[in-house]
Order: sequence, then structure tokens, then C-alpha cells
Amino acid sequence: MAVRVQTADFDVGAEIARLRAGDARIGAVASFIGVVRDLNDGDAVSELTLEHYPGMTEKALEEIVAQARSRWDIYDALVIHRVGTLKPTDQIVLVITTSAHRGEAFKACEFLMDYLKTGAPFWKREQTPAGSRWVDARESDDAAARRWS
Amino acid sequence: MAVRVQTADFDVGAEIARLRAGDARIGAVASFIGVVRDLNDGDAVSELTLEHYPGMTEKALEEIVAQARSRWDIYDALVIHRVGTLKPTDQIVLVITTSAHRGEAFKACEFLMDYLKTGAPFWKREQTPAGSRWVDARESDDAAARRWS
Amino acid sequence: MKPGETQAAVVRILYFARLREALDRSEEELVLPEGVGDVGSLLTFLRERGGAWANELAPGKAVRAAVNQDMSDAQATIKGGDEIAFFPPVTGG
Amino acid sequence: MKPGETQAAVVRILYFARLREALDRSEEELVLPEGVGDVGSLLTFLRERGGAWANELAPGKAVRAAVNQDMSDAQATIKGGDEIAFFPPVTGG
Repeated sequence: MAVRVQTADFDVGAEIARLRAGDARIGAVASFIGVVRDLNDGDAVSELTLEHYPGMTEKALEEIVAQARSRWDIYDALVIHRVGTLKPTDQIVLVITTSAHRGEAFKACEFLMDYLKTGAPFWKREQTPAGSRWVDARESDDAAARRWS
Repeated sequence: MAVRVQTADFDVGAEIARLRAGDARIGAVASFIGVVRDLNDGDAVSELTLEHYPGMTEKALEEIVAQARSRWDIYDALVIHRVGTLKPTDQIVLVITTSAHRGEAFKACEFLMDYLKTGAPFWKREQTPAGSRWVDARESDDAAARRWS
Repeated sequence: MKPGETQAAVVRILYFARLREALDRSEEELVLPEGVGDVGSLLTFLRERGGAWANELAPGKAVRAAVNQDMSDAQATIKGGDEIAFFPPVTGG
Repeated sequence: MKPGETQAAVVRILYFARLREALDRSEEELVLPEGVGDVGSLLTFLRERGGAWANELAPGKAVRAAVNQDMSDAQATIKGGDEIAFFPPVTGG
């Protein structure tokens, strides 16, 4: 399955091994891990809670993976996104792409992250010393996603 | 140490964990693994041997890492490159970058790979059914490296 | 149902994140009022509930919508049986 | 060394990959001949050995050079004690 939404943590090494699965056509594996930072918009963050839209989230992610496959010459792609309550240094999201060549693997991986940021229904709420707040969407993320269109 | 040239294999999960080292400022970890393919320029490849220039190789890689650090807002970077004889599906090279944000991590990681491909003294010799041959440098790699200048 | 009767068009509406909290509601079933045939007119209808509804769904507020789990704009048509969701711009990744 | 004598300027030359094989040599020490003060003139000198040296180092062949482990071009100056390397374009990664 190319897409997983889960509360459990993930093991990047094991996921890369599983995705490669001994396929000797693969010459390039690009991956990205998004991690909870202890600081956001200048405030200390002690906890991050991810809400999502069950059903639509998986559907949106699968559509984004299908787009990446049609745009770039990749063999496979994996997206894992966690939901629930996380702490600083916890892993949030993993994207892996495999290809014969590095350019396609890198572009597909970055595309997946950019599209996921603006097109998949997740919402972050963070705990700061001043209380809990919803994280605002960033114009820079919209701009990053527009690069690909 | 940001740079390692070794015959031994590497463990991407362990290397990412070591590079992150609990640093809660990190929000983004980009990584790339180059792998031996069983096909190159249309011919089956059964074995790949990597020669290098001991001393200069490490120096060139450290200079490339220093360039990446000065160009992008990254916290850390790691390059591991194997030498010696490898088989299809064996890992050749690992690059990891950490940053607060994904754009910088991705760009620094891709830059490191592009520069390493054209600026670090490694040479590949591959075993094909027709015999052993030195791999020719690719104009596409030069073009990829020129993108950054 | 007797001939001549019209079947009530019922939609399911979901609210997420900041909207869910402000409206104090994660979902509801609604019989589509006469003349409400797209996302925009549904928003107008909900806004007329006043209070938090008027505030949170006010024109100019960044409200996103999905119809049957596809991102949709104000012109997207809706009909009985549809699942419609309203939420703030997404912030995953 | 007596006053008036000049010390021989010795350089170490390394060859890698295809060049190492074709020239059947991985390294040598060379007393820099008179007038050989940069990478380009050293290449010309080596080429004059003829045979594989003339072929492999012919102008137009893709030969790269490093002086003291820094990538260098034909104009790079060389002097006694330097480590100079010749090799094909690199193919790592």
C-alpha cells in the first residue's frame, strides 16, 4: 500500500528496505522525514496534535501519489503520515520514492511533500506556554505547491 | 564526521538517528541513497568496482559539504560513499541533510549529490557480459551540477 | 412514498479543526433547503444561523470545502446523499 | 647542498582509473624538467614519452588534473614537493 495514516511511529530504514524489495532496476532512493520542532513562529512547542479527515485523507494522498507516478519516471512511492498527539523530535511524515535516476526520485519526493502540505486534510494544533492554538496555513506552502503546476 | 569513505555497508536508519541526535530544532530530514543497478547503458551489470583517490576524496567531499552549509540553512549534513566491489542492489552512497524547513533540506541534499557526482574523485568500473569497462562520465551530470552555479 | 411526493434530500455535513471547535459540532445531517444546490449556497444558508456560524463562515474567512471527499469550490453542486465537509486550510506534513 | 647548486624539484605523480591501467602505472616520482612549471607543460612533457602516453594524454582527451588534491586546470603552477594527479572525469555517486 502506497499510503498509510497511522498513530504509530515508523522506521525509515525498514520502510526503505520494504519499498526497494530487492528491485535491481532501482538506482536512486530519495526520502524525506518531517519532524516535530520545539519552536514554531517564535514560540516554544511542547506538544503537537494532528487531526485528519478519515477516508478523505487516504484518498487525497493516493491521488497525490498517482500524480507523482504520472509526472515522473519513478518505480514506487510511499507516504506515511502520523495523526494524534506528538512531541518535539517525534517523526510526523515519511515520503520515499524510488527511481532509476536521482533527478526523478528527488523531484517526485519533493512534489509529494509540497502537494501533501496543501492538498491532504490534516490540521495541526500545538501546545505553547500561552496555551493551545491551531497552526495557520503558510503562504510559502501554497507557493511551493504552485511551482509544480 | 560529516564525510566517510568506506568499503563497509551503511544503515540509513541508524545514520539518520545519529545525525539528528535528538536536536529538537530539526523539522526536516532529506536523504538520498544511490544503489547499484543491474543495467547500465543497455547492458547487464553483474558487478561494480569503485576506485578512489584516498585523501583527495575525503577533502573534496568535505569541501562540498562546507559549500552546502554556506549556501543553505541546514543544521548538519552527512556523506557516506563506499569503495571496492559491489553487486546490484548494494548501496553506494548516502547523503543526509537536516534543517528547520524542508526546502533547504531538499536543496542541500540534491546539491550534495550533484556536486559529488562531478567533483569527488571516484571512478566506476562495471562487469558486463562483454567484459569489464570503465563507466563514462555523463554530460547530464555536468549539466545537473551547473544548475547550482 | 406516494406519487407526487418529493423525497427529502438529506446531506451529511462534517466540520474539522478550528471550525469544528468554534461551531461546537463535528457533523450533522441536514435536509437541503429549497434553492440550496451548491457549496456556496449551503454556506450562505449555514451563515444565516448567526452567532459563531456567521462569524466562522463569513465571506473572506479561509474556509475550504470537500464534496464526497474531493476538494471543491463554491460552485460545486450538491445533492441528497452527499457528504460535504468544511474546514480551514490544511496544515499537515 | 653547496652554494650555487640548485636542488632538484621532485614531484609525485599519481594516475587513476582508466589512465592508471592504460599507462600501467599508479604513481611515479619525477624530477621536474627545465621549463615545466604548470600542469599543461607537465602533460606535454609526459605525452612526449610516446606510445600509450601520447594516446591517453592527447589533446582533446578528457584528462582531469589535481594539484595537491585540488582540482586544477592546465594553468595551475607546480613546484617541487607537489602531488599531481591525472585521471578521467569522475563517475562516483
